[in-house]
Amino acid sequence: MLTRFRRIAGAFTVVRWAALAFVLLLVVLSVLAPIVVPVDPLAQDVANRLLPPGAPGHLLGTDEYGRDVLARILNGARVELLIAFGASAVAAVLGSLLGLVGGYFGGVAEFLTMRLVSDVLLAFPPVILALLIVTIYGPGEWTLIAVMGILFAPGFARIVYGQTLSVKRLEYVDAAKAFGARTSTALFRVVLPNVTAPIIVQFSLVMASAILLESGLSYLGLGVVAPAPSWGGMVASGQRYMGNDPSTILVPSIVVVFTILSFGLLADALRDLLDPRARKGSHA
Amino acid sequence: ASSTPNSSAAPEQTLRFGLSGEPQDVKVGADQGSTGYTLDALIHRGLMAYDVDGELVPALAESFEEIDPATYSFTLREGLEFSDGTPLTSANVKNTLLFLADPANGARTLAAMRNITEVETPDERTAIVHLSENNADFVSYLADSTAFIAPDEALSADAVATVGAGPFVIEQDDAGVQLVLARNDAYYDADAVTLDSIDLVFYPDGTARTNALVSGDVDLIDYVPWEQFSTLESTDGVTMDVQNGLLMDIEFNVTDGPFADPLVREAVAYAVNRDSVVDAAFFGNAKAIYGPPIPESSDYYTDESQELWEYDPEHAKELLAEAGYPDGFSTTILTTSQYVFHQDTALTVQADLAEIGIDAELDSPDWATRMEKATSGDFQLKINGWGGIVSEPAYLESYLGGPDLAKSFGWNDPEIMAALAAGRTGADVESRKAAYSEAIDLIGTNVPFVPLVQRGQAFAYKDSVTGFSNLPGFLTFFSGYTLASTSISAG
Amino acid sequence: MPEKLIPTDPTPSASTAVLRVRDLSVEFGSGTDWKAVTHDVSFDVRAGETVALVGESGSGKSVTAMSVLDLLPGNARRRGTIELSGEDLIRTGAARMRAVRGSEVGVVFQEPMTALNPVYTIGTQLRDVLRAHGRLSRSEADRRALDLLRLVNLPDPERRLGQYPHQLSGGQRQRAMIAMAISGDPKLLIADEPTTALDVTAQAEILDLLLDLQAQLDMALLLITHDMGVVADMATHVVVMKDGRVVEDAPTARLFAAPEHAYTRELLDSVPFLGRSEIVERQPTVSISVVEPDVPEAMSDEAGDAVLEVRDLVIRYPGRFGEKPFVAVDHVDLRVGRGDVVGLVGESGSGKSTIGRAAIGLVPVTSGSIRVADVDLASATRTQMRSVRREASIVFQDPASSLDPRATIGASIAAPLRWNDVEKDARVRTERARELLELVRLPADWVDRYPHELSGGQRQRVGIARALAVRPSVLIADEPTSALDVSVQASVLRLLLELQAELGFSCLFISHDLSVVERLATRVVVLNRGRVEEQGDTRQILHHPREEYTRRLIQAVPVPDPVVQADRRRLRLEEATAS
Amino acid sequence: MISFIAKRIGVGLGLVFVVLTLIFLAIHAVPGDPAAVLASGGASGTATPESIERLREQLGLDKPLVVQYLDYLAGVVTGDLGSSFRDSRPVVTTIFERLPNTIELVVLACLVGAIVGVALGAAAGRFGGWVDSLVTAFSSLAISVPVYVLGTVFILVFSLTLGWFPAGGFVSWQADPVAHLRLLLLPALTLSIAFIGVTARMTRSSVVETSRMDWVRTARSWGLTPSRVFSRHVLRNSMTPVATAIGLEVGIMLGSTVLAERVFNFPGLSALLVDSVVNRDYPVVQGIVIVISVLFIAINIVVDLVYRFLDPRVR
Ligand SMILES: Nc1ncnc2c1ncn2[C@@H]1O[C@H](COP(=O)(O)OP(=O)(O)OP(=O)(O)O)[C@@H](O)[C@H]1O
Ligand SMILES: Nc1ncnc2c1ncn2[C@@H]1O[C@H](COP(=O)(O)OP(=O)(O)OP(=O)(O)O)[C@@H](O)[C@H]1O
Ligand SMILES: [Mg+2]
Ligand SMILES: [Mg+2]
Repeated sequence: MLTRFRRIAGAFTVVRWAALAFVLLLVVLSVLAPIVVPVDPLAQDVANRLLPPGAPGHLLGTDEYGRDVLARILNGARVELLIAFGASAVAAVLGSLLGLVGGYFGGVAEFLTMRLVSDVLLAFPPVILALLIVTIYGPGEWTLIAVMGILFAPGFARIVYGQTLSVKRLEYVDAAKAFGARTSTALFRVVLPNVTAPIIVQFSLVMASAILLESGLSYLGLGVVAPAPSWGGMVASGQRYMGNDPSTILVPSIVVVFTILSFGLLADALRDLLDPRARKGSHA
Repeated sequence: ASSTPNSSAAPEQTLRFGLSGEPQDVKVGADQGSTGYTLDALIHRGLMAYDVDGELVPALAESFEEIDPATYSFTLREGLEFSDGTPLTSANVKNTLLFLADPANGARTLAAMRNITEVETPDERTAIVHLSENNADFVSYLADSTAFIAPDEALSADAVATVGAGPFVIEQDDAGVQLVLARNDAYYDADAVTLDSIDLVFYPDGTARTNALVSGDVDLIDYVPWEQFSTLESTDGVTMDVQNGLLMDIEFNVTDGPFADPLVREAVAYAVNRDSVVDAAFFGNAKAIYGPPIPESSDYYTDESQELWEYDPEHAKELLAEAGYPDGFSTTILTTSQYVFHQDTALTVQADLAEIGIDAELDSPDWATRMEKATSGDFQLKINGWGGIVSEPAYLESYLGGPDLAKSFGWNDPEIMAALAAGRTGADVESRKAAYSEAIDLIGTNVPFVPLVQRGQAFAYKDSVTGFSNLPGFLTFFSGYTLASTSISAG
Repeated sequence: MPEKLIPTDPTPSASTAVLRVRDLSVEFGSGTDWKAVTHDVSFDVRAGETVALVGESGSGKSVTAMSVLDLLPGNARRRGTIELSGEDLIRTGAARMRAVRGSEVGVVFQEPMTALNPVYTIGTQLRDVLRAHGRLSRSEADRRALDLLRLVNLPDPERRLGQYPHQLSGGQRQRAMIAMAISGDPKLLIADEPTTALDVTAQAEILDLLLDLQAQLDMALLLITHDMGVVADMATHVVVMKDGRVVEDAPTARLFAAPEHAYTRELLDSVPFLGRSEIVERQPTVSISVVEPDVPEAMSDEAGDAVLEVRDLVIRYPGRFGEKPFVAVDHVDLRVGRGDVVGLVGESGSGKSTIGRAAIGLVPVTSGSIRVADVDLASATRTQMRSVRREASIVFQDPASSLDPRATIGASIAAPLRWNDVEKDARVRTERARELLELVRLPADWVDRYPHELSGGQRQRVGIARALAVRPSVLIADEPTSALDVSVQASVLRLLLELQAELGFSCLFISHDLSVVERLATRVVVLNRGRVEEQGDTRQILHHPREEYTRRLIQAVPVPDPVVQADRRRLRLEEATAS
Repeated sequence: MISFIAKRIGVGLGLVFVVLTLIFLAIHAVPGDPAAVLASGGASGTATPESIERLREQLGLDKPLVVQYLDYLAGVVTGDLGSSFRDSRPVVTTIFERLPNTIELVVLACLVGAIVGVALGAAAGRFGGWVDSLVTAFSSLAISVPVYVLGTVFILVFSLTLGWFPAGGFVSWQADPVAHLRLLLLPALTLSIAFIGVTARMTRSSVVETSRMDWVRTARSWGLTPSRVFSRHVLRNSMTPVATAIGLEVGIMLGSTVLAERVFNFPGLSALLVDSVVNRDYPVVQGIVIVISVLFIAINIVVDLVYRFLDPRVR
């Protein structure tokens, strides 16, 4: 118990604690949004549009419809975190599975997973894939999660595949087999933990990409369904008045940057935590 | 530009025009959107056109004569030629007009052209057009820039009409980047054209287009995005030229559901705060309207016609209750995410409808999908943006009589259509006035559509550009005509 | 009498210490607290002298050696003094330390597999070292590199320069490492178990080479080893460590003749001495007078009793693109009867591990058959295979790579119980793991440690504990004691014998250490390039080998007796020069 | 080696076929009728059903899907990707007009991105501490700012305020090489920023991983300077995974430059692709997807070869 605590303490620097605090705060606030800011994020008040931050009653100002930006940021956090996390999770699970199976079994399995699924998906320009699926199924957060899950899965598959190829040749995998591990055990309990480090790093990158893509799709008009608040959508619409009203783009952008930074730091922490060999300051 | 015999003394004049998109291949009569109208106005000419003040003027026709309201005689200018040197005769006029009249060719001006029964060509310079019924505005239709006269080779569905009788010719086509136009010396009024060439540079992105003008990369841009109006207005050396043109409206699916009931439609007409649309979707650069727009200069303008409804949510609620929906209902609004202002309009409408108890969900796919849904009636409410071909109320007839895609789905009211037809065919101004005013009154109660705003349509150009003008109202898209008299002043 | 036999030491007392280690303590930090693993270690290494650092596995030998050049992992710190020709290396600056590294002190690391950068050729790496210190031109460096490879007797040196580490054999890689370590003409060479990974013949060559180089270059040599035979062969002086402390420090001859500390005595007592092993005497079962090596006599009659039976086994490894497949095992017959311990010996690369791994189904069989516990592996169903894996167990040759780096050793040991559905309760499994750790003489509360926190020998014992966890009926032990010091080795061997007596398991014991085999095995199979050279009763094979190959193997085993060893070295060198 | 490449090319062609089939099916499954879109270029949509029907016939859209597919396949095999619905130019011509632009853009962006990214990541991995924190912060910033925002900022600063660069557009190399490069620079820079972020993170983690290897200790024992240990024994070995990742990113970027192309009004393939989907210009969409997938697969083969070069064990 004590050693475990010590390891956690070892993996967390001040900055990483701050990142954790930020993410937790975000999660709590987004869940409690209606209580913290009892303003309907959809309520329009066109007369009071584009108020700057600090305007009375609107801590972070209002947007082009006079909707409260703070309420939209907090309510958007739920959507955003859901999309970013959901999409990354779907991609990570799907991709890791493909990569593991392809790398571990090789041969036909490899052809099916890595070539037929992963390479084919990769060969499609992501924008087109997103465009097509969103057009067919209509925009919305669940479509986005599915789209991005599919879109980012091959990235995971590639990484996991490469790692699996080298890990499966290591003797401890043979050892597991020799000591009676079933194939699934060898795959998920022995190989998988040894390929997690890059998965975690990739996960944090993909979360960033998901937020970015969400905002890119919003820019192209294919993001979250219109009135619902999302950060990407806010950035996309803020870009239009960037010259005149910088705050409309700055506020959501800053939140996005800090969120991505925090997730990156947390990913590093998690990776260190899971790697028994990692310790503070062991650099070349 | 290789052909510059006229302007021997003056330096080469090239206008760089930041165009809001790459025009499609020019097809005779086809509606190809604003970039298409502009290109047509540059390389082609019809019998009629508009001058800098938006006045209807003869173009290829030297003059015309209304023999009776269903028969027009046009006299062509002398020695007309297409840009490839072939002569332009009344035969070309006849063939082109008959081509436009064929519904299968989908001409933009079909509403008027389909009435053509016969075109007589007594001589090379005379064309007499016979219509099946009176049409007071027929000549205005001929000024539509898509109604240009084309050589016979271009008169087929898959031909590209690059040879024209307009002031400019396409000299170079850098697909995806720009079209370089040079002055057409075969143009009947070539001497009056001062620009030696026009570079039509394509800037599909509004911000990029604005930036190009501000940074001096281009001299003129069309379709200024609304959020940039104020930026450009305050930019030194740039002129903003705004005209309230196309209108945004709400259209209905009247085949079933609540909106089959005119009372509910009327409730919607009273429920929407047009000023919010003006502000939120167009940044104040639009005009709130409470009736189908008719220019004040028109004979048929009346104040009442522009005040069919007002913003009165209470009254809207009463109407709803009367229609049997005291607690409102749920519905959907079809709009498109591809055009921000469509979606923004829908958003404010959505908020206003919520106020009177109508809970509308937004359906915002891309334009092509929206079009398919509109065609098949897969919607309840939809946001549309459109403009008439002519400024007279006659446009309402082609609008309301047009395909379902472009109006309320399933809407058909013989009474209104009859009144509009009477307006068009009326023998004199007074009888037309009466007919139109009846039609407009009927529109007020039947509510085939809810006009919301007439959006500001802006060109912006450097102060050095002179002679260009944004034509008023629906004519804004034909502003390309004025490039024939545009010049760039030194400095 | 021993004094005059000290091998190569011209004037030991006269020369001053090249390396003086005083009160050296090394501590490892985890989180916030520090744990000392060595305590006040002191010893000297003089010029031209070979000091052997021996001792219990995990006693801190490697850590001490790595301290000298500050090559410890990032979470370690040193206390005390380490003087190199009078200069304190602990308090010296980074730049000076770099100057010392390579040019004044050279290091040969334990694992030649991972200690060389896989993406550079031997030549490139050698040039790198050379140019790190001297201002050599490219061509000069090339010439020096070639000289060095000649010096370490690497055959075909010109070609080696352009080869990558993975294209060399273990022994060749170790030679390349040595060439790099001595390239700066160091005053001191530190060699941490330079031969553990090598077979006896290769080991003998490397040791000869080190001695030869030492004489040529007049280096001091700090040699870490657990093989008392090697100590007897090489060292002038021995430092014995236990539990992080130096317990004895004496000239080699005196140490062997009159060990003072109890642990040293234990160490020497436990040395298995080829030809003196009790087990041969204790060995009642087999009494074969006539052995026909080609037709193992037990094959047909006792077939029913065999727990592991290999018939006409051929194993081929597929070659890379365009290369021919490599025949690692070539028509081998072999059987292990119930309760038997069969020793499998042979040079490195002769196919020992391949057979061992094939016997547990890890290597596909090309032709022939393997039967384990009455299951033919080639045609085994999934359930049969699982039962085989419950019955049979294996100790892998390389302890480091066969342990999951992300699993605690407790988890690694207990895993087989879970995977084979032997024990469902996690707490009971952990308890078992603790017991097993104690059985192999590791502290029970180390269950939470990770493999990288262990010394090489400690890891090897974890491997043994894991293999024993399921109480196998067949044990395949692939060099299970190669990294162990003799005392631990002795107790592990004793443990194996006890367990075997108790559980009656059969064992295929793979080793290149013939003295260990002699002690443990009832029968011996000698492999040479994938073929059985001869097989038969242990005593008969080891004492009256028929084949020249076997004789050479036996010859190469270092005997833990400085006197004998000196004789043998002389003989071997004479033979070498004669041929 | 040759057989390896041949095999990869064979598999690659198979993949292209799969991609082709999928895109064909997908684009036809998307709602929206190309003929309707085409016939009503203006929002007012006055196209008559007759004209739409005729257009559909003209474009061959009235035939059964299977026939359309087989026709298309037959075309592809002979190198004919059809003609655009919007302008009747052959798709191949259009693509090869724009492809060089996209390639230039992507190559420049990736070059800058890879060099700066590797440098930053290497510094972070090597020095740790505040350098590491700084790089982490920067790369987070770099990967969280959307391209269209960054591009707009760049235009505001470098074009509109400082006037150093044009605000976007395109001039062909033949017409004016200097202008061509000036116009390439800002969009490439914009695209490279996120690339820098990703590469830096990847390099950093790879470097940290490699630093723990045994041969690094060996190199230290030879007395090499830390910088030499790092550059030769850590960085070089860290490059294998980074190279793979960069190759992947380059392939993906080929089709994903749409936002930068929009903002800088750069006539690349990606914006055309998006526009063509919006306009339901099937032949152009299919053509571009095929070309991009061929390129992607080619890049993959190159990456594998580079991998073989970087790691002698795989050779
Ligand atoms: N990174 C580490 N963290 C914590 N403890 C360690 C670490 N490395 C080694 N140790 C501990 O330090 C002690 C000494 O290890 P060292 O490697 O010096 O042993 P050794 O004498 O070389 O043993 P062997 O003969 O088995 O190689 C061991 O008990 C080991 O568990
Ligand atoms: N996976 C493999 N692919 C190709 N060749 C292999 C493979 N594994 C082993 N070999 C080769 O097969 C031969 C026998 O290897 P094996 O590991 O059985 O030797 P060994 O007798 O155990 O040697 P050592 O004493 O060094 O452990 C060697 O020449 C080796 O190079
Ligand atoms: Mg050791
Ligand atoms: Mg072996």
